[in-house]
Amino acid sequence: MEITLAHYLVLSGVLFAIGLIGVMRRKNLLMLFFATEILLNATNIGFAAIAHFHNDLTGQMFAFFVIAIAASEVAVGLGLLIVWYKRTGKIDLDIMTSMRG
Amino acid sequence: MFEAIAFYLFAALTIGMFTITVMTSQALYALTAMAAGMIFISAFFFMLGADFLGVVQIIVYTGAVMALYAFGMMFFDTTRTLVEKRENPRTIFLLGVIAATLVVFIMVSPIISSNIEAHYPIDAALGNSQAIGYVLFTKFLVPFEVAAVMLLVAMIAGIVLAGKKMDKSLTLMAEEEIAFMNATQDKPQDEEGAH
Amino acid sequence: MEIYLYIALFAPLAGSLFSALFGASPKTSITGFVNSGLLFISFVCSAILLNYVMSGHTVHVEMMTWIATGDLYIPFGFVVDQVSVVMMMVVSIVSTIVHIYSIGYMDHDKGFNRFFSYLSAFVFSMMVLVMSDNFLGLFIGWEGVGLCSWLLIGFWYHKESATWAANEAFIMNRIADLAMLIGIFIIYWNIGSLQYDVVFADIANLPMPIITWIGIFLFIGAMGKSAQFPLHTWLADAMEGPTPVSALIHAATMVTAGVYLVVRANPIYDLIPEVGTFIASLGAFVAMFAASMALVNRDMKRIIAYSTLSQLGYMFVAAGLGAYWVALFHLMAHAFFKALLFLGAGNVMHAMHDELDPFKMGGLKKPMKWTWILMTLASVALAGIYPLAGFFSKDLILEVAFVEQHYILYSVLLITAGLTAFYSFRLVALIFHGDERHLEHGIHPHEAYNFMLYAMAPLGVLAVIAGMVFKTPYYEMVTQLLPAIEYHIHNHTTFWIMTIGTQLFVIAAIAYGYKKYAKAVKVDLKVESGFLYQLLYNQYYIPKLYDELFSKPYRELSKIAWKQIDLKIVDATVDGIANIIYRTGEKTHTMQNGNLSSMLRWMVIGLVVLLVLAIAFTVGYNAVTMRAM
Amino acid sequence: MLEPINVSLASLNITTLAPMLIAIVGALTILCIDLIKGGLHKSFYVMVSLLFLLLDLGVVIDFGNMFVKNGPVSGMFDMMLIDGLAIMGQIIIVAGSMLFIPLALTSKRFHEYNYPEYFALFLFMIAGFQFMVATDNLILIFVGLETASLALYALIALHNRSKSFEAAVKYFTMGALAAGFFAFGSMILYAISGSIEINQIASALAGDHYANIGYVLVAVSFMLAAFGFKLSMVPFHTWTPDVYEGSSAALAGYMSIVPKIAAFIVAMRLFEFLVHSGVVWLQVILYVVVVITMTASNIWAMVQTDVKRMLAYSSISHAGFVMAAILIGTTQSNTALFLYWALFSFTNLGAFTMLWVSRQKNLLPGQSSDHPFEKFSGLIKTMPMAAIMMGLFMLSLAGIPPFGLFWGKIYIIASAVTGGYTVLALIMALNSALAAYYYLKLIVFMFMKEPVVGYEKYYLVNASLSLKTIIGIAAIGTIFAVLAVNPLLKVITLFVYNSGY
Amino acid sequence: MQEHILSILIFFPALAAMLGFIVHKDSVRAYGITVAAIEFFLSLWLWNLYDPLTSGMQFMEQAPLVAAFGINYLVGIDGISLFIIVLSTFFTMIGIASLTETRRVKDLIITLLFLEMTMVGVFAALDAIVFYVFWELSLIPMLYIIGAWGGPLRIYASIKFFLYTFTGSLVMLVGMLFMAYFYYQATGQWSFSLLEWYRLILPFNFQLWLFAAFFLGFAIKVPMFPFHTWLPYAHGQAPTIGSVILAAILLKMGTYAFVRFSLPLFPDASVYFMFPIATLAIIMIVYAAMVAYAQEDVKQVVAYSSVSHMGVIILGTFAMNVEGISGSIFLMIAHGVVSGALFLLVGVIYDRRHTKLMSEFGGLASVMPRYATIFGIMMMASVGLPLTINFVGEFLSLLGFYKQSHSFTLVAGTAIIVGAIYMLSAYKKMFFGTVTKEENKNLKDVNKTELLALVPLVIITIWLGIYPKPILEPINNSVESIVQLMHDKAQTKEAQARIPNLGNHEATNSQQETH
Repeated sequence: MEITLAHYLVLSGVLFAIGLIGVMRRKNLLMLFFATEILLNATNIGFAAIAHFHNDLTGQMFAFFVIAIAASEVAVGLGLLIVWYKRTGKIDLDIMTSMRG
Repeated sequence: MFEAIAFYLFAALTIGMFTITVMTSQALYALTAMAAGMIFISAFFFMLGADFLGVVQIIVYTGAVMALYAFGMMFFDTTRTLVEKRENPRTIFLLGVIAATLVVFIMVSPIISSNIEAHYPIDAALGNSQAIGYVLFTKFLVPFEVAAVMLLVAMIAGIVLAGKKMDKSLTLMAEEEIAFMNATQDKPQDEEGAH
Repeated sequence: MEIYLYIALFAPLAGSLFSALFGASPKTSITGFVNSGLLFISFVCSAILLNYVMSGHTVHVEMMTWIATGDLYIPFGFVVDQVSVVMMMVVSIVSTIVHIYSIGYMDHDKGFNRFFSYLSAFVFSMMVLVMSDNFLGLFIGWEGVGLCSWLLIGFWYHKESATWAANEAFIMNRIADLAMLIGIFIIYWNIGSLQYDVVFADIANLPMPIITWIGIFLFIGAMGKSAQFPLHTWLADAMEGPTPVSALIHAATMVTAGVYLVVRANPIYDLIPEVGTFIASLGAFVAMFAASMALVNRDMKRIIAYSTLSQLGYMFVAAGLGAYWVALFHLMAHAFFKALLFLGAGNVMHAMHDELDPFKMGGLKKPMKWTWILMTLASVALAGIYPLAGFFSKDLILEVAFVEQHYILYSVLLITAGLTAFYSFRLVALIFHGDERHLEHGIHPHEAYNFMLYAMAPLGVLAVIAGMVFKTPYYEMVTQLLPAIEYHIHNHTTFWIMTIGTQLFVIAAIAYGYKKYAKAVKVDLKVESGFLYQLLYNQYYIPKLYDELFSKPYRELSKIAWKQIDLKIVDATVDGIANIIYRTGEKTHTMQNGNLSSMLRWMVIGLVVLLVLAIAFTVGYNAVTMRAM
Repeated sequence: MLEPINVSLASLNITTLAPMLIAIVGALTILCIDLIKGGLHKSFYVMVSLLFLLLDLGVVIDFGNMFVKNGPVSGMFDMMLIDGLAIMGQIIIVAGSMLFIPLALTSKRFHEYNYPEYFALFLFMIAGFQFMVATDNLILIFVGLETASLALYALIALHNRSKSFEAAVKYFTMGALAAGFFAFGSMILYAISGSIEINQIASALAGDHYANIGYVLVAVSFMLAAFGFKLSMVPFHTWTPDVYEGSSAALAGYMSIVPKIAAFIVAMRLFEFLVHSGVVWLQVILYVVVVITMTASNIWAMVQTDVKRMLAYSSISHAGFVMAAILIGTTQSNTALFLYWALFSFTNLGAFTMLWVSRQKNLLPGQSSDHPFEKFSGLIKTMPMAAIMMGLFMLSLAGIPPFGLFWGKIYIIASAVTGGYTVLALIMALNSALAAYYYLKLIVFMFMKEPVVGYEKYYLVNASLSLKTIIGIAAIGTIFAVLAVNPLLKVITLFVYNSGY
Repeated sequence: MQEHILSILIFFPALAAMLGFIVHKDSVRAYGITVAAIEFFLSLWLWNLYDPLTSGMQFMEQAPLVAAFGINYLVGIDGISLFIIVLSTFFTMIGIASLTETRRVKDLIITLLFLEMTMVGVFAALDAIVFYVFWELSLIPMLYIIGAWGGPLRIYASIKFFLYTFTGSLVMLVGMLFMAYFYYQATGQWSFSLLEWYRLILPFNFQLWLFAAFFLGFAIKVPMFPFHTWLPYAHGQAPTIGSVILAAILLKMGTYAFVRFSLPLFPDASVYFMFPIATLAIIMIVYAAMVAYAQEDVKQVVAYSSVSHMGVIILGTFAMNVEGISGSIFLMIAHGVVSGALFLLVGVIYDRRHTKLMSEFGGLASVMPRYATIFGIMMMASVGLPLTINFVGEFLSLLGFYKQSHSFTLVAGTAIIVGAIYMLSAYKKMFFGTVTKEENKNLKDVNKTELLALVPLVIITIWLGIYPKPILEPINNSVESIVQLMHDKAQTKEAQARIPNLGNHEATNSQQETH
């Protein structure tokens, strides 16, 4: 039973789907951000696996930069969340509907 | 065989952890589960020979990101469970499942790769970190530097947004109020953000 | 000679414009005199031209280009030939007289100046009509007289009936004018010109059906102007206009334009005798039909109008049978005595304060002796008693019908002659004889101004002598242009029997009418409530029929077209499309509900849809390529 | 083993980095100056930024000259790619930014301009966009994109009121999702081609004749979703109106132009080779997306009650319109894309600036947004010049000749005609008619209604000389666009054609 | 200066309008009249310079605009456009001169001057895009005029007007781009020059599609049934000046464009669509006349009468022979004069009574005799009485179409009947009868300013009715060249048969000289 690239890609896809579900169902902004991390992590597995099977470093590089991006996003996301929380006292996204239509 | 066992084990663990992250109503559980999931992911990296990536994964994600989130959680006082209103949970899962199925459907088909050649082949003789170093500082030098800028931007943004100066909004204050505020303050607080 | 032509033509226009200058100001007699003078000049010039034409010349001028485009070339060209000069004479004589008469008749009217302006404009249009050397020029006059007729019928515009009648006349004429235009179109596209001389020279080369269509369409045009059935109703209603107008336009000149057209287009009609027969038949029918309505009518002017209609029928019989010169001759004679009759009626109306019902008059011969004499004279002429004008012209038509062996037409016309005599004298009797019924209404009649009577006098004279004196010179002159066919019943016995018989028949009819109405007027309710009487009295219910059949449905349809079709279908469709788009916006923009969750969901949905499509395509694609392999 | 790598400096072509470096250095300079001497007036920062941008622009234009002579240049291990698209993209980005930055000089004080960091972030953002367009490496695109986006989120939030936070959070969250899409899409592309450089992907795919069509399509789906978000294609557009409404009018105007041109250039690089290689699916999908984006956003724009939201939907529609150029994928259509966007920049910036000058600090009594239509009611009576300017921009946006956008519009439609997309051309034309309705709505309010008593004091409150100058420039650009079209067309065609598009 | 007279004519009003912003609002009316008068005299001068015997374009000017895309500023006139230009300048002058007290008169006059620029531009343009630019641009001043100075429904009316025409012309724009593309395919160069396009012979099925695209744009502008419903609203709500210019000039853009674009570019398609279009035209004639008859508002009567008359114009245009096309062009001018005058007249009474409902009037002939007279003359002109300007056009149009179809012309000819019906009944309702309303008893008759505007129109109406030659001759020459062009380009048998060959038109010309 050989573990092929497909295995990893399927895993990546499933994790990505889990992330998507999280993104869709979360109302707590903080936990919503968690879900976006899952998305990026899912792709990272894929990249690493592809790199492995193509015997190519590029995939690993991509994953590396994805991690960097994820980290930066967390910083900005939390910053935004903090001002929002300071202003409203909540991190529930359902109250965020002052603009619509 | 070992590889297979390890793969399935970690796959199950990762999926389980992330499922908890997504499904639990306790922020703390979610955070913990995610941190665990990230570590399990790094296991894949090691399995795939991407040692450097595995280390970075653990340090950056489990170390930095999780710490940041934990800090955030404390700030937001999320220990009290947030009652999340759910509309159409079925739709959501349906969409998720469809997405997963579709992706999987494609992914299981073999990649017909007749002519893929590695641009930066992994040299078994070279350690992973070294190899990465080579590539990173030649080919990927520019993205690397830009990533640095990005982190700087993120830092500045984070600091500025979370800073105290945001507490009073000049945007919403009348001009007279701003003038009054500036007069009463001994020292303008302008540098604060940059520090 | 051209100068006389131009003077004859433009003098009335000058008069019209002159009066128009004073159009809005109160009465100034000067307009009346100037216009009458100008018309007299026109008459004199016409006479000079007549003299010139009598000697076998014609005058043909082209004033200027009117429309020229493509191959079409239409000038303002005028021709004075044997036919048009007759018309010119008739028009200028009658109109001069009517103008002078009107100075008195319209004396107290606020719109005195306006009236003269219109009247002279009419004369100008009529002159254009008769003098033009091409069909479109004729059409100018044709429409011009229509306009003036509209203006003059509706002259007393505050009267609903007058304006209604004016519009009716105009619109009915327009129906016929359309046919005439079509006729002109056919001529143009087949011959390439509208000049009489060119058309008449080439007409024989055309295929028969086309000539027939030309003939038919032109005649339909003539039917409108000459009020032939079924376009006749406007003429009786047109009597709402001032009486001089009726005399000039609706008796002497304009209504005869149709006859003139047929006479003018004789080269065409000569080629299509079937159409001619139809014209004659229609003419005969109208003659009798109109006369029958005149029998019972209670409106003095309408009676005369029906009589006009009837006489027009006569003319068409002649024209239809190819006796163009006869038609034209009757046209001329009729113009004189019918104008006289109308002007007389005008005097009576003046005297009776615009009362029109002869049953409310009676015994007017005492206060209005001259009027009585003149009207009687005119009636006698109309009835066709020797030696007055009517005898020579009208009986000639009977002879024509007989000679051409259209015995049915002949008998119809003969009967009509009797009817004509009857209603004419019924009218005379009712007005001038019997009890002075008008006294009950507190009216004290008086004779018209002297100068009005003097003005009428020439017409009286003409009504007497026109036939006797003019016939021979007229014949000689006109037949230079028109087919010279002498209509003589060669069998002397037959001739005399017929002539005397007709005369006796007519006299009998006169006597009957006179006897019946001269003394006391008995209203025979039984007769009056009878079907026939009602039928005639209501003009065969034709006006009602038209109203029900055309006017009302048109009005209703128009309403439907606007309110139902235009607003509710056409416009609503446009607005509907706009509304659908806008509503869609209103309904769907709520998908932007501001909730981040649903925004994210939209993104995922988008992705999933793309993925579904991608997979579907892949599967399909693979299936296709597999099969291909 | 470890061989020393010899890289000659010349082969690196370090100058390809110059424009971005200028922006980054500018940002750092601002930060340093702030360290040394705080409390400087915003006008100082504005001018400093402007100077750096000017330098930046100068270098880019110089690149342009070199490009005309030498053709595309790559540098930094083929990471940077300076071709015609990159140059034109950078010109639009930098020039657009130069028009935007003076908008900070309002007469009223707004929170963000109190921060020197605001200007630093702004310059970083520009550098990010410049990186994005000047490469065909997906990593650098990704990193550049994120740099710019993160800065942009902060810029939005710095306006400092709840709506702007809301906007920033929404934008951020959706952006994170889109980033996930991008990463996943790149992953699949990498999987099937073994490369993350677009030209190599293209040749790899062509090499195996699209054998992995399923993978390609899935990858394209993810990429479409990611760029659909950036370019606000329906249904990935939902952030646009909210974010525009939440941010300041100036920034909203900026967002409608600069980030999108960057994304367009990437989309051009990424999708056009696919369109050309006969991936029918992509043609169909793009077709549908373009049509839906144009039509739906137009329909939604009609029912808006706030001018800024209306303009947001309108810019979605314009983006859809321009997306058609990518679908058509001929040299002419790509030229049209740039022409359109250049002309659109002027007009749209003008329109948003008009909103910006009339921005009051608090909501109008009885209103829930900054720029309800009622605010502009009867403007022709109270402020005729302002009304005429705004009317001018609206007419231009509606595509009424001879104003700016008309020329872009006909060129795009013409390219659709030439490319064989007749029905698309008709749909585009009819959509212009739909769009005319809502632009007209504002004109109706301004020119045909009576002023609402009490609102007049809120108009032009924010005007200052520099804002007026910007409006003047935008107006001149809009009116006399016709004179610029021919040279623009020539240059753009040259650039696009020589870049191989 | 002569070489640039067209450009001067086009841009002078716009420039003057800009400067008009500076003029004080009390004097702006005089300023407007002055400018319009100068413009009018310039156009008269143009007429004077125009050589009526040449059939080609004159006063051509060319300047590259977007050379890379083949767009040039290309203007020039022939006999067809010359008079419509003169008509435009004339009506702008008359319109401004007859302005009564209006709110914000300065804005109005500036708008009118801009409008004048666009009108002259449309008729002078020989480049499709330049044409399109002016065509669209003309919508905006009109939109503003209706929307700002109109009646209670003005906003609805103005938006409807704008969007409807805009939609149509966008489709037309696509058609134009197609046309340019075909030119590009044929020659390898982009060009929007009409004269260049004339040289293209397109395949039949392309012609059909392109014809349809252009048709939509033109038909909405004309407006042809069933695209006419914007017109009653626009007229009903527009101020007098708006209606006057709309009816007199703007509608003519559509019919003019048919002659300029549809016929010479797509002769085969024109012949192919001749009968469908003639059917529409007949529907317009009869149906609009019926609707006009049902109206209660006198302005709507005139508005629908416009639709009806435009039907005749369309019919004449699609007669495809010199008679018909010349007639239709002449009728454009005629209808411009007459309907313009009628709208002015309606405006006169509206100013006095602030109502246009016919039931509010009655018996005005006795109160306002001069008004009634002028109205009567114009009504009769509208009805198409000979020796008025309308007759010449109507006659020629119908005459022309008779060549193509007898039965159609017969039905279309009912125009002269149904036209008389609604016009006379409207006239009767307003002017005849007795004065019943107290308000009407003391109405003032037309005053001097109004006479100043109306009398010239009356004079023109009659003068050109009697002596149309100065206009008809140049039109004829230009039309002949168009017809010949169409014949030469025609490919289908039917088109060749239906479009006459004037190969010998030199001969016919000399023939006419000898008359």
